[in-house]
Amino acid sequence: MAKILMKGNEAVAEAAIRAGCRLYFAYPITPQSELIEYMAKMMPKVGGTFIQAESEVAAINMVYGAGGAGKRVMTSSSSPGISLKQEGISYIAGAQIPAVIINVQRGGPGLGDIQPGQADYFQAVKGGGHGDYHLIVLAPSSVQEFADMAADAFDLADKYRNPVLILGDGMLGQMMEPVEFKHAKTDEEIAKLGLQHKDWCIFPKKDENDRHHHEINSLELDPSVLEKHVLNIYSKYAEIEKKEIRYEQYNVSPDNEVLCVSFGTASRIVKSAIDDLKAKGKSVGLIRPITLWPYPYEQIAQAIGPRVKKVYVLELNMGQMIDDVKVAVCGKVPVEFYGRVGGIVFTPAEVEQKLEESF
Amino acid sequence: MAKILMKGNEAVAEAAIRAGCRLYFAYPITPQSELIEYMAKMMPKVGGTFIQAESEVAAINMVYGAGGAGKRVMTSSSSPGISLKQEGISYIAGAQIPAVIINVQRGGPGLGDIQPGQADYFQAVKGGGHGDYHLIVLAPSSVQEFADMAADAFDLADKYRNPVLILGDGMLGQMMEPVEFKHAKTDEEIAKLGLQHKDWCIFPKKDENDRHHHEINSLELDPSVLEKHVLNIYSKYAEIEKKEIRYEQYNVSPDNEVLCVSFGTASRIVKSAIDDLKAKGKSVGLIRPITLWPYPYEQIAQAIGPRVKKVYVLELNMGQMIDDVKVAVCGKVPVEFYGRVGGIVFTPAEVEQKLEESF
Amino acid sequence: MMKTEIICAGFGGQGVLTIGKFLAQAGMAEDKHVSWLPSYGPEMRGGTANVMTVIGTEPVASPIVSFPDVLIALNQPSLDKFGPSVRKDGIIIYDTDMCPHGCKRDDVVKITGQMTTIAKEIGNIMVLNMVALGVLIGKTGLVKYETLESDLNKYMKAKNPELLELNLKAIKRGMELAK
Amino acid sequence: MMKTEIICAGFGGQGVLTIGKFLAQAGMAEDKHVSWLPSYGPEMRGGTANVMTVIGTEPVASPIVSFPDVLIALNQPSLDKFGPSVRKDGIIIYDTDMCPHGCKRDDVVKITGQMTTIAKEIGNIMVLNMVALGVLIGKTGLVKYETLESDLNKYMKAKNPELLELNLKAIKRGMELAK
Amino acid sequence: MEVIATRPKSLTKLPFTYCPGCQHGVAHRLIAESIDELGMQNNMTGVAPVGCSVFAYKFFDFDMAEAAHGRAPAVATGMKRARPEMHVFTYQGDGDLAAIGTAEIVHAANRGEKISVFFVNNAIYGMTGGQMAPTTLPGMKTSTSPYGRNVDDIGYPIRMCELLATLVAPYYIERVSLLSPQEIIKAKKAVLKALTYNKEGKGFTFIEFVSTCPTNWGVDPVKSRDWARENMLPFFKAGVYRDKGEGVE
Amino acid sequence: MEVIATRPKSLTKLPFTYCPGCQHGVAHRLIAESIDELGMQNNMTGVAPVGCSVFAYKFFDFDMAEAAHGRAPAVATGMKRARPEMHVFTYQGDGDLAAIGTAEIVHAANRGEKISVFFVNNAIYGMTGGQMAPTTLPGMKTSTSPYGRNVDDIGYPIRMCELLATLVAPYYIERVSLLSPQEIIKAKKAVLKALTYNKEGKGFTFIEFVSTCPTNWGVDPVKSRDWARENMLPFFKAGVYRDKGEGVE
Amino acid sequence: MPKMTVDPNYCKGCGLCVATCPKKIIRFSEEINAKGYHYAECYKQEECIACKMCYVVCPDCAITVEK
Amino acid sequence: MPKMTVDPNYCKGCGLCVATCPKKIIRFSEEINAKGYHYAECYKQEECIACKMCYVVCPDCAITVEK
Ligand SMILES: Cc1ncc(C[n+]2csc(CCOP(=O)(O)OP(=O)(O)O)c2C)c(N)n1
Ligand SMILES: Cc1ncc(C[n+]2csc(CCOP(=O)(O)OP(=O)(O)O)c2C)c(N)n1
Ligand code: SF4
Ligand code: SF4
Ligand code: SF4
Ligand code: SF4
Ligand code: SF4
Ligand code: SF4
Ligand SMILES: [Mg+2]
Ligand SMILES: [Mg+2]
Repeated sequence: MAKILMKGNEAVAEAAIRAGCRLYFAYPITPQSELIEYMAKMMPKVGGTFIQAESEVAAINMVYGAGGAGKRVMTSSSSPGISLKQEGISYIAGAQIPAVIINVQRGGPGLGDIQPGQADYFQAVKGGGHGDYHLIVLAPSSVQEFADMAADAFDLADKYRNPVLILGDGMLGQMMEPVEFKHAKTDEEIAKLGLQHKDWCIFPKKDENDRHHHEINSLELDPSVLEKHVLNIYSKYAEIEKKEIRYEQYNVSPDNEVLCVSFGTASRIVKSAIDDLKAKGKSVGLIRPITLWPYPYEQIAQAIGPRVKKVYVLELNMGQMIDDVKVAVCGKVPVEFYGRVGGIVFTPAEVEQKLEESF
Repeated sequence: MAKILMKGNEAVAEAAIRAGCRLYFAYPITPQSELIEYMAKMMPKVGGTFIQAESEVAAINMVYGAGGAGKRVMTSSSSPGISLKQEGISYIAGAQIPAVIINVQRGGPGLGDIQPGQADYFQAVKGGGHGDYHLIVLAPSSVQEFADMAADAFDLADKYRNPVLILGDGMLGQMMEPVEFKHAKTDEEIAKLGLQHKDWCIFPKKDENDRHHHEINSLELDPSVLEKHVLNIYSKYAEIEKKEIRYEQYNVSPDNEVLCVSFGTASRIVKSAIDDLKAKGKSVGLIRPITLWPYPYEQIAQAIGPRVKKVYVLELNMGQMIDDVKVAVCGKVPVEFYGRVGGIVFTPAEVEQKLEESF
Repeated sequence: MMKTEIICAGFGGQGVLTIGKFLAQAGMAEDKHVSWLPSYGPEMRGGTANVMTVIGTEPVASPIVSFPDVLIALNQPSLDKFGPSVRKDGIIIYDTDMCPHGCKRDDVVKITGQMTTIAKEIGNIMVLNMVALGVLIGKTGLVKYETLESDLNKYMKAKNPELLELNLKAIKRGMELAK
Repeated sequence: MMKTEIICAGFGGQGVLTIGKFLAQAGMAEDKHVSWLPSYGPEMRGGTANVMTVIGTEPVASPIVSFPDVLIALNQPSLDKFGPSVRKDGIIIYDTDMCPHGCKRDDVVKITGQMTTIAKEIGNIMVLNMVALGVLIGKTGLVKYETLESDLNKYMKAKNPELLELNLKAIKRGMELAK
Repeated sequence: MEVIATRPKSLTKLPFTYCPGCQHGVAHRLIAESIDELGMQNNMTGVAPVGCSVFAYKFFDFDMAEAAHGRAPAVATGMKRARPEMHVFTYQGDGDLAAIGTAEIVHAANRGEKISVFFVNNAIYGMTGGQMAPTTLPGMKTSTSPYGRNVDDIGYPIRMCELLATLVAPYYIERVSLLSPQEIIKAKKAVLKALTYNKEGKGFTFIEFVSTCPTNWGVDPVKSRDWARENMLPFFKAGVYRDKGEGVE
Repeated sequence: MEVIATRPKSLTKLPFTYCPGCQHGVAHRLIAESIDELGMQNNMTGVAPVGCSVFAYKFFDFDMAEAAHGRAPAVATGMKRARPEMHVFTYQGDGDLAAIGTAEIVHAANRGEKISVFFVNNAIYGMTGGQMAPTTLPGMKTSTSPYGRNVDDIGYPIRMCELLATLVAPYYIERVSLLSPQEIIKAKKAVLKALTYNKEGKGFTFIEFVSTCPTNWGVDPVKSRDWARENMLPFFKAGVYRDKGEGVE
Repeated sequence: MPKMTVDPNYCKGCGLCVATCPKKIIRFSEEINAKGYHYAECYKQEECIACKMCYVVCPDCAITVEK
Repeated sequence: MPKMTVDPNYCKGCGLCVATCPKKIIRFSEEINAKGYHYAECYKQEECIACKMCYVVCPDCAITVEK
């Protein structure tokens, strides 16, 4: 299929539909509104369900219901709206319901502004909701990757019965880049998907003898039973941490004098700064975590070359992922941070200068 | 004043009233309902406002309004209800409104159960809401401390114009222990308190010439201005990190072979395990962070004695504070974790055995 | 360093929580460290209620009692539920009227009696819990009768002098039963 | 390794976003790396709209353009806002009809003309943006006229053949202006 | 000899966790009986609230979901839209539906979601121990209105049937009571009708049960029926507020 | 020569950020004029919503708060309870008040909070670029109802005055329109009355303005008035739905 | 001849059937069930008219009526 | 004698006053203001009857009427 020029918000929506998503519930918010508008336009055409919920709270609970019925379902919002979904997200994780959530991040805290930011890292990765749980968190850095992640997200959600969050931002949502789409699932394939969860989901009984009584639920008043339940979920998480860590290495080599760790939009900028420094004969490597949870702790540790003086964490926030990097680096070398906030995206020149100071 | 036997939920409510809290908005939830019921009973008696809000979302936004009007205001809930408050909390932090929030934690995720737990550590400390902000987080470990923290929380909130969260749990809320109360603020003192914020809060104009136009707000569409705003808040945070770190050392000495880090309810159990081990001639120290943010990173690092083989983190969750401990320990010695979940509180015997394995 | 862990359990409405509260209050009055932790939440509904009380010379680490030194059981389900967890050589106090099947353990001290009948004799089945309390202090001397009496005076004299008298009588009857 | 960063700005409704889109589309058709980032949100309301377009031989790091190589300004506020940030020796293209006060800089190449007038002559003020686009490619050859033409054919031939013609004519007039 | 009345098929064998005399059990039975009679069990699913009836997902013998407090209508919307072939209902208390869940019930009703909502109004928060509900009566004492609900300070009870009847989409709205055999038999008719419309995909149906909470009212089960009759029925008037099937708009 | 009409004192000098011909500006002016006339400015405070009128906190010349989307009535509750000596109002759009803020407006009204609510109904989400609102008309095309609002799928517009009038506590509820000088003058009377009741601490007052959104309707300012008259007024009937001051219950 | 039976495992002794039975032939048993309730029982089966009123009011579905 | 004046800094040229003025003495100016709007102006002050209708409909409070 030929490349087309598309906004990230629309590309990820199109990709979700191609991945077999036929139910979408959301509430408008800048800078993700093109996503909901695209779904409003396309879902009816593919016989899917689009509902503009009365609120983000309602939307995430509609997702709980549709996901509990075993269908591929998605919601999306931006920072403040994602905060409103936290109770629902905790329920979805607790009830082990597959679902995909997209956060097109904007500047915060509070109403903040509508420009891009990455200040929802903690909320996404450490759990903004109550209780012990994890979301699988994917962080795209281009419109193409944003789109590709949709299918990936649904597969992961189904495979592990866990909600998956795609952590984008206003820049990825609003910008157009050339994007190429994968094959669109056929109605047969989608029908098959609808059956994969019939052993636990809300599902009609064939007949009198079909005695199943499924419960979509996160309540368990007996502590010892609840503990078992949580431990089960965590053994699932252990498997995810073993199998699903994704990251990119860029210019990582034994000559690196600085190793950068940066994700999403921020990492694009860092890459071009690295190129410029290379031209100047200065070797800087980059690890770009693609899964923010599970997090590539060991991969970061191993990427610290013999000549690395410093690990530099670059984020569009006041310093959130840096905690995880510190845990990964574990004192081997100093960890420094550079970030911009308020919706400001640092420039390659700015980053280049910062990195150069480390030489 | 003589000691009286009181539930933690009631003690902290009484202490808040004595600290000059005259506005309280909340929604019932187990195991914190005695708190709201106590407020319902007492607020009318002291001429204060008690409102059972239609939801936790409404309650936190009522707090935003009353705090924006410069008065001491409080809300409380338990885990799921606190998740619903995350958007509002981010707004309160962004608008720099003083307020006190109490989380009487229960087992999660989702509806979970109503037994004690500590699985909202991440949410409380890393920011469950969107954007860059911090709550000052206080973690009591006894009914007396729970009560004492109320006054402390209001003072901190007023001093730094920042929301303060007291992170309790179902055990502290439900159990009775002897408690002694501090002096109750007089109406005059409370009236004075009501004036301290008049330079920025919602406040009547004296007359035509009184031209003030205060804005209680977290919105700033110009990224460079929003960035300045966030940086201001963070310079405030830097000061808090310098001045307000609170922690307790228990049996910390150069002979320690194991150093424990544990907070709140969990730390009580750890203490008695430490006593038992001491009797057996085994030296274990404990650092109990009292402020979970700002966090006593250096204090923990310094407490690692020469003979310490291992730092043990004990929480009533799947391992949340351990990340901060790892950052503090920075690779000096191995960091291990022990926890129980689902509302189960580990026993002294259980902890003792775990710790003994490290000798 | 001494510590006594007590569980009082029975049907909601039998006043088991009060037993624990009076114990803790008296312990506090006698300058001991105390804690009191009730079962709470919907599971109480209809079902059984219980309270864990700890009285000791050191600060109470955990108010949660897994292996009680003393169990007061005012109905069979409670006796069945908590009986097995009582420490070896511990004390089990139960009302034979409400616990027809009794308790099989022989590695504990059992003090029993038709406490409901006694309460009825005294004139109000509501004082059943005080009879049990009396048994406990009569047997263990954990807190002094005088302390309980003064506490009760504080709380009930004004409100309900008759009930106060019945309560005190019930405690005394319980203490005799313990002998 | 070549890269051109363009900002197109004007009042909402002047079609500045479209200039950027056609540029990016053509760049993509010519196998270049491209990005397109519009101003968005309420600030658009009533005020000015702008779009940042990057076309280059390498992947685009940041679609955000702080110091454009080329500025197309279709009104005075836009010229005033972005004019100063244009790179030394960069290009500023503006419509003298809409930018009466012009631009003071003399360290850049300025290409101006009564583009609104021209658009009216062509027969539809809506093609003002295409005139400006023509000026840009006429001056820089950033993308080929042919590429634009085939793209426009794809999108408009069916829908609106007349407008298509006007657009192409406008682009050509712009290219002449650039000479 | 034949059994003319016994536990309906659509209930599991599990004894209810409700207090003695709590009318939640009667409401459960009426729903289960109707599902049996309409032969809907195989395609049936429901959403339990957070409230005393939180365990409804264990009591009904078909797939059930347990929703976050107040969000049952949103969850049901998701379920119904995902599996239109199934019949969906929510079961909610007054705190769940008329307080925290206000937006969700209003908008599910306004969209005309093809679900049935069973609303048990006992004028109090039962599960959490007797706090004030939006439906708590003027002057009524609860643990959070210890001096009686002060209408000058916090207003009057909310009447959900009347409120929802201002919306165009709802197909059937009726308030019934469970305070005597006769009323229960009448209530059964309403439940049957709601589920019939549900089966036929007619639209949004809403039944409010005026119920009791002996425990938190502190009134024994038998007397609590009279208390509700004297205090609740005058304010919460039983009746049909909408029935498009019978031309009641 | 004397000035007989000019910018009211209670407005700051800041030009509005609204689109040309947007009636938000008129609503602002009516409120500001009334505050001036009633001499309430010194003790006045208001709550801005999230919506096009998000910057209302900059436009009114007294202390203002900016609330989270839909929560203005809760914020106003907190402000009024904290400073009863002050007069509090909220200013909200239809998405803010009738969608995400449904629970907050219903319960603030039901408590009878002594505040005024000014509700600007333009049948659309203006700020975010023209998505469907709960008040969007049947068949109306918006960016999230691109094929027109399908009432069979998602129901009909919500009429907030009618809905709130089912509650006992509200003191004054009226719907007015801003589509002609005459209507604007009538609207002014309603605003004045609401703020008078507010000043007297009478109770909860609610004014709904049937307004326009030329930008997202894609209709020029002048024509948009006719569009609203033809399409909105028949469904959103202007009138007094409650006025305890004049015995309209 | 009609028969009303109460399942002690379900009965909570709420007394609604006792109060409702037109024939007043339901009472509380001497024994208590596992939950400690004195459950209901029909002590004059022969007088039962199978009107089902007891079943209708029973909140715990403890009653079976046969005829 | 009445006088109607428009403040160009506020006017957005929405045309509501133009359409509303009973005397039809309001028009759009040739010039555009900073925001690019052809703002309104009264071109026949002498005919103004100070009815304030223009002020009443002006959404941007751009109009002052004197008399
Ligand atoms: C978000 C959240 N808030 C509060 C609670 C606590 N809670 C559980 S049930 C309930 C109210 C139940 O009352 P109602 O809905 O009337 O049902 P009832 O028990 O009376 O049948 C509350 C407040 C919760 N579980 N979750
Ligand atoms: C929690 C949250 N959800 C969504 C948004 C995005 N948002 C801002 S304004 C708005 C709707 C505005 O529409 P309306 O209330 O009708 O006001 P109008 O602009 O039409 O005057 C939305 C959805 C937000 N800011 N916060
Ligand atoms: S508390 Fe009330 S509502 Fe809940 S089960 Fe008991 S009686 Fe029923
Ligand atoms: S978008 Fe609509 S409502 Fe918003 S300012 Fe423009 S015209 Fe007014
Ligand atoms: S069926 Fe009728 S007569 Fe027989 S026991 Fe029941 S209520 Fe009494
Ligand atoms: S109504 Fe049912 S539960 Fe109540 S006493 Fe009779 S049989 Fe038992
Ligand atoms: S005051 Fe009346 S006559 Fe004069 S300009 Fe305005 S509308 Fe026209
Ligand atoms: S109504 Fe006001 S804004 Fe509109 S054109 Fe006239 S003066 Fe300008
Ligand atoms: Mg209830
Ligand atoms: Mg609107």
